Amino acid sequence: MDDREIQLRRYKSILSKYLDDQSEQTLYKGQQFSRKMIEQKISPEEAVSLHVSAMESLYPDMPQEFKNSYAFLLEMMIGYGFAYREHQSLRSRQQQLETEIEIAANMQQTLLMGEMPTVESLDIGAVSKPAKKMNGDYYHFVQDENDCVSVAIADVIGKGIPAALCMSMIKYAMDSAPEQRMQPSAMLGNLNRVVEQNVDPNMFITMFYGLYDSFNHRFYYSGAGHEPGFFYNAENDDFGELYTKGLVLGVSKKPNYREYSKDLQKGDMIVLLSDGVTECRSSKGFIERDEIVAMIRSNLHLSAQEIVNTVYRELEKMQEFELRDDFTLLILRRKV
Amino acid sequence: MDDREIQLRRYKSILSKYLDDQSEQTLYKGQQFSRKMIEQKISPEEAVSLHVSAMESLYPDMPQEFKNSYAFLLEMMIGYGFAYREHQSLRSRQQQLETEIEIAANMQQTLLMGEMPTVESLDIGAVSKPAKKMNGDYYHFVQDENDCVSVAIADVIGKGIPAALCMSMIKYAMDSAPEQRMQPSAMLGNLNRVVEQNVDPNMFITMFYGLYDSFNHRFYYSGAGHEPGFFYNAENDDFGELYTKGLVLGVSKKPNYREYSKDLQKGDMIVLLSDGVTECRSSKGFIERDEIVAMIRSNLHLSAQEIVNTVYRELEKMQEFELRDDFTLLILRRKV
Amino acid sequence: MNIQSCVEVRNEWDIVKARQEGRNIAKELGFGSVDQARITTAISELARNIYLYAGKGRIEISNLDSSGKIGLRIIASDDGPGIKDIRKVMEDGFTTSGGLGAGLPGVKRLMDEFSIDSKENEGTEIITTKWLR
Amino acid sequence: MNIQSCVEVRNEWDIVKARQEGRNIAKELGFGSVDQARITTAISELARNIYLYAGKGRIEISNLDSSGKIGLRIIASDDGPGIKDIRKVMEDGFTTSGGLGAGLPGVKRLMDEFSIDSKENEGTEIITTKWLR
Ligand SMILES: [Mn+2]
Ligand SMILES: [Mn+2]
Ligand SMILES: [Mn+2]
Ligand SMILES: [Mn+2]
Repeated sequence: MDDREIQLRRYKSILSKYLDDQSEQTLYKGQQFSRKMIEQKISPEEAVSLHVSAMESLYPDMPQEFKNSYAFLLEMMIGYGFAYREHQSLRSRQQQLETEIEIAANMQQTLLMGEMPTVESLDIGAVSKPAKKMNGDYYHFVQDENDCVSVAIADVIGKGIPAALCMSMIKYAMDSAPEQRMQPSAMLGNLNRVVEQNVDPNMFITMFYGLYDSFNHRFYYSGAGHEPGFFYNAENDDFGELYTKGLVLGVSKKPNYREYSKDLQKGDMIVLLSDGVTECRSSKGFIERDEIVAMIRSNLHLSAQEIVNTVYRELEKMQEFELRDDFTLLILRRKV
Repeated sequence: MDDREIQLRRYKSILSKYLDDQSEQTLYKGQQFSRKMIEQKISPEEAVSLHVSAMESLYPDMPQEFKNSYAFLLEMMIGYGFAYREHQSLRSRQQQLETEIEIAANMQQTLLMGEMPTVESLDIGAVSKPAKKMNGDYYHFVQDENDCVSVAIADVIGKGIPAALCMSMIKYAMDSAPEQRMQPSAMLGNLNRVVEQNVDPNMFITMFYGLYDSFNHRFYYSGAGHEPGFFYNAENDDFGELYTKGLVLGVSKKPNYREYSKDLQKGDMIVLLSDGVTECRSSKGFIERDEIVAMIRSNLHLSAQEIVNTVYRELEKMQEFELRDDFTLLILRRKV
Repeated sequence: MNIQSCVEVRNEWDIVKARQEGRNIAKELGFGSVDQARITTAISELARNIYLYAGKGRIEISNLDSSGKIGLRIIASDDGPGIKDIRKVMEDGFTTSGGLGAGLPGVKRLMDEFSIDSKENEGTEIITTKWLR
Repeated sequence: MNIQSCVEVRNEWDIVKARQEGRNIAKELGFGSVDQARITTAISELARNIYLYAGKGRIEISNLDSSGKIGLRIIASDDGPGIKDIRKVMEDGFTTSGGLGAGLPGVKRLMDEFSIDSKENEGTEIITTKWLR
């Protein structure tokens, strides 16, 4: 007895049971049978043909009209069979692409995100989640021998694989200029040159670069068209904006990046983010920057890492677990 | 009258015509109707339900068994509806992936392959073709102010997106070490460190790096497990191998890369290639290195660029236009 | 909103029971036969998930009547291990696929509204609604 | 191999004619109803391609009997513009899809054997076979 005959027997027995009892129990069995058929990649016209054969065998004397109607139904299902088989073929091609992207995303993860600094004076938290598998946001901390901590956060305009390629470029361009770590504006100027020369003219990168000096607790920073961060003043319990002036990387040949600085007291916080955080879209519309601030404020008692995790989870939920843009949120808080 | 009602009317009229005449003509109409349904993304259970509604309306007094059998059939088709809707969603995602890969491949093209050197003493040809959209082979020429030409050729073990990411890393690692351009063995040692530290342990890179000194016409070179190139001695009209000893990049922490050199006379040639050239598989089996040499030899009267183009076209055809591996072939010939 | 039925899910029999309740309510509310089958399939998948991954839980079915719109709401809840990465579960799966089990994304597509809430070690609650057209 | 039928395709009526011939021959050879419908659909697609892209051509249907195996062969040929990039046409298409028109890859999957030969400005010949199991 071949496969088709075995299937037909089983199908016929469930169907005739249903015709007898019309019970939910039997329908459930039928559905489980259909699940199996799908697992065995039986196409929809084949499934309908099984039904037709079962009916013909159960009612050998059925009126000719019904026989003819079945022939018509089968004819119609062949088109669905076409689509179904195309699906199988696309799926296997896609599986391979997904595997490749998975590997590339892991590579990117190890490549881009280095170790978190451990400086006595700073409590640091970071979360970065790609909207799809590959991240077009980027952050990086470097701690030097004097406990100075540099922090970079960047966002490629564009997502997915091209953005990820672009990001790995930025990473190596930064690694190749260690002497510029100490000067945010020079760092951005240098990166602008790399991006301007090497990257597709339609691809732009926004970036914020800062340096925290643990000796005098001063934060030096410059920005290249990046989403402004926040500064939390613990004494006044007040959030302000970390505004910077400077063109997006890759637009102009010789842009000017202004350098700013901010002194931190104990409990003060630097909050850096990408526009994926502020452009979260909930069912009630875009999320306002004020709402982000409110979320952070109501979690101030937590550690920096716990704060960013909590904000991420809340925003993820508000968007029904579908990120529309890569999401990166960093917090640096002066501890002592 | 809503969409479903219009569809039902049309379907009913075609079906009842078929029940009357059972003609091929009407079946063809039915198939064209099903084609439209699929275009309108009507899922298979919806299509079957249309059939059921039409039958119930044509035969209001049909036996209860048939009504019940339709209910069972519908239940079974819901599972196919599941699969069908998943297909719709996968298809749109895949369309987007393909677009992304296209963009990334173009970016890679502009990123990796720089300008060809123009040195009076050298005739240079290069061809590099990916097996899929993105290239896991890499070559790069740099010409310095003294008309020294450095040449790199590399092959990531692995293909597709991860290999391409890896390649963009190598490119920036090389750019960041300009002072090592002059020393092939030091360049490979440095790249080995980068690969060893940054890349997935399962990803290896073979590389050949050389430097042509236009002043004394000497070629200095080192290799990291890369497919050996050829040296053509014009005076003897003889091809020899450019053998190098050295481990693939990323395997060992402190490998030793030996440096070799070769003096070129007028007409002498350096031929560099990736294993995609020698591992071409024709219907008669793998292509032997001798055959590549023979192809080059019979085109010696052409320019370096014409030679590599000709060899590529011949091998492409022998493989029935399906590359199994990325293909890169470079030629440097001393002109004067 | 009126809770019409609440089925404790502990074994496969209970899955059938939940299906039956859902089908009856859907029929009463005036859903057509395809939508009845879709709603039943959604309930089936949710109940199976509870049975397979949480051990036990419950399926609550209620009817909605908001400003003239009539709907059927399913609430599937359990105190099981919870879902660690909801985004992953809501992706169109390859691992599960081939089988019916497009799982939760499939349920979402069968219904009109869908929301999920889950905490590790606390449990999962899924609320999903289908409106009568 | 016996040529059973040869239909010149010039208009939509001819498509129906080719379908009818194919269905009859498939039935005679003993193919089941689903396979009959599949063979007919394949012929339909091939004839439509001729009608739409080459203007005219022909569909030849023959039966095969090789060492006990029985099969049905369709040869679709035209002297039309030919196909420029065969690799592209044989890829699973996105542009055509959504409609039935998985086109040639779809035909290939409906049948057991498939080969295509095409030269620009000279025409196209497709040979495809289904074996009786
Ligand atoms: Mn971005
Ligand atoms: Mn963004
Ligand atoms: Mn390779
Ligand atoms: Mn290779």
